[in-house]
Amino acid sequence: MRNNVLIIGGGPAGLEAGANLQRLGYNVLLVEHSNTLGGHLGKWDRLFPGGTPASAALDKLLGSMDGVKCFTDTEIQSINRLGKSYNVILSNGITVLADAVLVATGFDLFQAEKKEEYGYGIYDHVITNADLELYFKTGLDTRINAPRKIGFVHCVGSRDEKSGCRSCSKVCCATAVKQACEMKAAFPDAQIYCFYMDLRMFGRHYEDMYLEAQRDYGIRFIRGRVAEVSENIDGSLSVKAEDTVSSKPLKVSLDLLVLMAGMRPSVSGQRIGSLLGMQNEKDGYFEVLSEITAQQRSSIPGIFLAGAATGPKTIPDTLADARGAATQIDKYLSDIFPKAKDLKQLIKTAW
Amino acid sequence: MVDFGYGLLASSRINLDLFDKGKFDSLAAEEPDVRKCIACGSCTAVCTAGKFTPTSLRAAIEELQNGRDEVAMNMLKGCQLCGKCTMVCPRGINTRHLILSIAKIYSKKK
Amino acid sequence: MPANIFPILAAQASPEVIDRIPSSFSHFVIPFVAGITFFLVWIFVGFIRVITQLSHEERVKFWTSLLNPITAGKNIRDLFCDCLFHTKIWQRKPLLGYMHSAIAFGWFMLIVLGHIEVALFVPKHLSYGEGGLFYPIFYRYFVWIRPGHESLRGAFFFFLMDFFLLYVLTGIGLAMFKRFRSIVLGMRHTTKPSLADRVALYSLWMIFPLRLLAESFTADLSGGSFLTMGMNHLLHFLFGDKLYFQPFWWAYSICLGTFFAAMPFSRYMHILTEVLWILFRNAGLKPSHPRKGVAEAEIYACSSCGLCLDACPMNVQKKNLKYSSVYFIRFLRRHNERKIAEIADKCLMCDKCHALCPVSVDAPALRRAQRQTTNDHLPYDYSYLATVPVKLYEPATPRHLERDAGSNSSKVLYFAGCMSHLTPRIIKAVEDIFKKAGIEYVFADREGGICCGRPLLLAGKKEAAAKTMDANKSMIKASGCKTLVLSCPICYKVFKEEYNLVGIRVVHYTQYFKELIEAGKLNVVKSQERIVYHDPCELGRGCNVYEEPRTVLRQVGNLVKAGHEYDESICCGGSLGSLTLSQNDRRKITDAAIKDLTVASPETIVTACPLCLKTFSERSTVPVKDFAEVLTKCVA
Amino acid sequence: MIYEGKQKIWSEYQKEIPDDHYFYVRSCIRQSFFPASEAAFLDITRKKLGKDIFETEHHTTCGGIAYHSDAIPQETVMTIIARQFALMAKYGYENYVCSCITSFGLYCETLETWREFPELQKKIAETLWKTCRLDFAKPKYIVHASDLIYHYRNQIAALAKHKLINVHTGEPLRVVEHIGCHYSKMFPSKGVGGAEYPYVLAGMVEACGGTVVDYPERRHCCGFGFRQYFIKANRGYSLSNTYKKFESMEPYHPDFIVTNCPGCPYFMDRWQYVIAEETGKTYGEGSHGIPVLTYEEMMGLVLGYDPWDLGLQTHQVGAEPLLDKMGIQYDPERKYLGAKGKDIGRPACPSCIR
Repeated sequence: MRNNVLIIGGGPAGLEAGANLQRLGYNVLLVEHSNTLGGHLGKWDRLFPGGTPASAALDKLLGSMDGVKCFTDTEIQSINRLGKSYNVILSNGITVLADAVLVATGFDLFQAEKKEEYGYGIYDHVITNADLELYFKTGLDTRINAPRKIGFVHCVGSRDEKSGCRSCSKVCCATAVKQACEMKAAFPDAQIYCFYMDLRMFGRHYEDMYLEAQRDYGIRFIRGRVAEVSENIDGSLSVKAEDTVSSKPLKVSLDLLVLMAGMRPSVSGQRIGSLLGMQNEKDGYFEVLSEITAQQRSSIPGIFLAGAATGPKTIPDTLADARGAATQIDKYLSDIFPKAKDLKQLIKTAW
Repeated sequence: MVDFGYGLLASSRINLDLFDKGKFDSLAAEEPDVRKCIACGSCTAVCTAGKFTPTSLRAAIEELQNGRDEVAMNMLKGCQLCGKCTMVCPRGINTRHLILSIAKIYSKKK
Repeated sequence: MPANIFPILAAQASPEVIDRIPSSFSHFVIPFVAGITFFLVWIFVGFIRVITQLSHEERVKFWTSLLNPITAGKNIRDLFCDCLFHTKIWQRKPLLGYMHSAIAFGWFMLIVLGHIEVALFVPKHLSYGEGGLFYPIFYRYFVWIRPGHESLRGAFFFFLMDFFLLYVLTGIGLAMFKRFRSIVLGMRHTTKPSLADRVALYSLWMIFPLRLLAESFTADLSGGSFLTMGMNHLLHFLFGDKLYFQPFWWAYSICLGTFFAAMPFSRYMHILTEVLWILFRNAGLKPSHPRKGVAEAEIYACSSCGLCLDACPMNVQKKNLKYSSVYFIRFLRRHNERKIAEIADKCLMCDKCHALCPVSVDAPALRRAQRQTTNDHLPYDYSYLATVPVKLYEPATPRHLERDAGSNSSKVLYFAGCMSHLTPRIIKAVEDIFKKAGIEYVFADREGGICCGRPLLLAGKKEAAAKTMDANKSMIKASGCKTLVLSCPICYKVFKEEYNLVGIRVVHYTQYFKELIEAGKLNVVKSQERIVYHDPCELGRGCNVYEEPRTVLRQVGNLVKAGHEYDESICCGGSLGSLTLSQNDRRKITDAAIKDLTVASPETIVTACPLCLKTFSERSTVPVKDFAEVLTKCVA
Repeated sequence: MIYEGKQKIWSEYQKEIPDDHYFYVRSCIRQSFFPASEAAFLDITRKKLGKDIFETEHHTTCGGIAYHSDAIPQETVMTIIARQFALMAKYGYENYVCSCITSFGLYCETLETWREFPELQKKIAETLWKTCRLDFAKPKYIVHASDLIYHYRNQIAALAKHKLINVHTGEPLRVVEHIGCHYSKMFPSKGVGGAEYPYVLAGMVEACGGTVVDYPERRHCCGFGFRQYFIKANRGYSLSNTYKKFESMEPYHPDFIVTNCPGCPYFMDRWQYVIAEETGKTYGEGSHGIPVLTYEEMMGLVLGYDPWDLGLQTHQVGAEPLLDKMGIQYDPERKYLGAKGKDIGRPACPSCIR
């Protein structure tokens, strides 16, 4: 059989789906526009809730990629339907005839400087969650200088219609709690505050992590959104929020402010979407055929979706989604695709 | 001094910089449960003294962490230690010992 | 010490006592003299200290109690039963009781008989005045039989002495055995002895075997009976005619001296202090300070026997054994303030250790006194109590019946208490029974009331408790009711013991409902349901109400036995007594208590306390019901 | 503080400001608070820069104060505004420049409302015709007078007689720039530099050699707040707001404050006196306060206007220490002389603040 499957995006979803499809006997080609595989996972240090090293998770994913052809630094130049399949021209000149396409274009991190009131890129000691992960990996960041008071701002660019995102980014709460604990471990004398709107500790063990953060790390959770950040004359940050639990405005001086930038539909993914003529929902993520029963199928026959391309997901969610996509593709290629005579039939009945 | 008929108002704002970390840490050493509160308000809802006078353990914990020790102490001084709050606390906080510990640590002048 | 300090006793032997040859001083008594002198000085100073630490009222109470014939009689009985025979241990654990009484009573008899022997066989002027001080202790060394003068009365005492020595030795043997296999004697947990304890313990162990050896070596010279004489023959058989007995008397004296020297620092101090404590106890004195006065006597009266370890509900986890009363008292003795405070706060105040203590050391009272030192002065402000309406209650009867004043005097006042408001089924059932029995009642705190004050007392806030009690007292008096019915044992205990409500009868609903049944006001139909009754700590051990609920429950269903009942019942774990015990630790206790209650596979667990009810309900797979709930179901 | 970060934001908020031909409308309260400021604006733009700035005596209030005090409904204020715009069109202008920040905010708000609700615009056009017999029109460009001065800042700087530099030390003067709340907080895109880091006044200060002080409470309202000031019982709120700002800027030792709103300079100037009376505290050097200038006054000083012609004698906080720092010659005797040399009277000098 050896049908060709094209995977767009080399993040966790693409890698996991690729490895599974390869094992199922398909001819898998993975295209990644950046120069490395792994997506955001490659930039992260540790993963919640257990603190698994991200590199270990990534190595595991990469380790099962035997036989998958991966092109990094490669863009999709054009993608056109040819019969039941897709004719894809890549930026490196290669043309592929793919029987199924998996779009795993993931997400972009919200650009925290867009929330001007937080002063990212303007104040000396304002960083993002991604910056902090890089610091954990490398130990280098001039903005982090033995802080004694640290604040974490949840929902930066999430649940914020003004910055164009009404929905929750799902992972930031748990990430903030994880990072807050890590910072407390790194700077034991520090007092750490987490400014949250709602704490979404939905996953297994997350509530334990939250309890530990309070009990063992003494992290203070303040229900209220940080609304204003200024720099004091000594370079520290003056942060204003409301403590909505006691209904009072609140001010605190901090040495470091970490912004939990949320997820956005990836810009490169949007380009793929427009090449394919795929529908976006209002939130910018790709529309799925059915939220409940066909999460990994797009409305176009032969085009599958996995990972954060269809909305914010945790790593385990993403991997499960990718495995789901692999079985969906397998079902399609072994069952539906050979039986369908032409595209019309494919669209009308089988999809 | 001129009487203008109005004047500067005291700020109602919480200044977290006034939070005494050392004191709160010693409270947490005395009764670690203080850090477990999720501010659900069950304690306040059932409070025996709360029927007659503003008593709220939940709010007191909050105020202590907001550096408003005096306010917190006032919220607990009417407590009769009856233990209803212990029975309803979803986190299993030793509320009575916590209240005693707060009184112990925060009644000491610096 | 030169030998000639003491006159040659033999030469001065009086003519009338010719059958004995008292001999002169020997150096081997020095260790004993040193030890006992130290001990006596120590105990004298200690006694004076304790007496001076008593308040004036306490001292008066104490001295007058000694003169009161009833108390005196009780004192004598208790001294014999508690100190010598250990009847309380006998009742619960016969083998352990035997062990303790063998050592205590046996040794006591050896001392008494020793003195009688001296009185009978040694010239009076020699016996104490001139160095004969040691005769009662080392009689068999100093007083030899004039050959050919063995008399029957001497032999009788020789027999008694050997008999009681054997009696003690069996006790010692059991004690040694207990060190390794305590469970055989009925003890699951034993205390960890301190260094002084070990020194005293090993010397105590050694005293009597050495005495046996020493007396056996000299038995052919100073006399002996079946034991010592027999041993003497054996020794002669083994070692020939010449027996060198000095080392054994030395060893015996050294052990005695060591024991007495170590005694003040060891658990064995209880041997004498418990006498003082029993006198205090019977005089009605209670510790007001955790270290001084009565408390000091109480602390030193603790024999560290460890019976409270098995009694303590916290023992379900080995790590929590360290919070048992025996260790609390040990740290009080050592003035280890950090540990004292920690342990004092941990206790559930179930009172089981007190109930089961061989000498009734009231450790919970000591803990309360300790809590008082840290908590009583903490700031509080109950000024709002003045604004609480005196008439908290509302009439349960229609308004027109309320016309004449004092109409409440025939009604009962029902006070549910804070906790019952979290278990509405109790309130519902109690009201239901009142209605079925046609009892007119006033519900004192239908809309919520003031706490009874017991939780404050348990937390050591005596002064604050008095304020809430005053407020409740006014409310109760204003109601005009003459009977106060309580469904919460915590309230019941404090209303009964502390409120001093003159002219008002305070009853627990178990008692009241039993009376209603007996008066024929409630028609109970028996069911076949297997039920087990849990004694709430505050009701059972706290107020000695054991039988009333059981009498009623037997009429209601098939009452089965729990693993531990009456004063041995296990705390539910939810007690307000503990200030610091974690939820997790409490849960373990609850589970253990449920397991113990369900040994006879009951269909329902019944209790008569809102706190027990709520605590058990959260953990039990067997349905848990309140006493009133079960009762009202069976009342037509 | 990362200056490049701010520059990046400034570059994202640049609005189009036509160079010439404006219909000018005045502020209600500035004419009495800082009477020379508007005159200075007209003088600078017309005489010094030769621009066409048209003004008619037929224009009225924008209705903002009444509107923000809940005294008149929105339709009324919109009709007043429609009349102003109609006048502009009648005189042949399509660029509208206003002196007042409240007005500016209200114009922006009204135009946005009309854009969102065309039926409302239609209704207002009808009302305008019925009441004033004027044809409805909308300006092509609407700018605040400070936008215009910002636009001309480099031309003015080229004509400068003085710089915002301490002539004694050679250091740039430390300037607190305070932007009226309604300038860009409602519509960040309508203000030069946006709402977080407005550049309109900062640009002027930088062009004239000064340096801007970035203090924590820079975003905070001056405390005017309409209802908070107008009702005496609420005036404590107003005062406390100003106090908060001064407490926050104090450690930076600003040489003066420049504002672009009618109310702000008034309150930041006068409340300094009240604070001094209440707490004994002054924020300038010695027992001086911090001088508060309008941007016209600042630019007037830079261009070499006589301080007393610019109306600096009407300020509570004396500007003399600032004039000394800038090296501006002034005649203390002339301070309280009116236009024709007539003594206008002297204020009772409070002892608490100079």
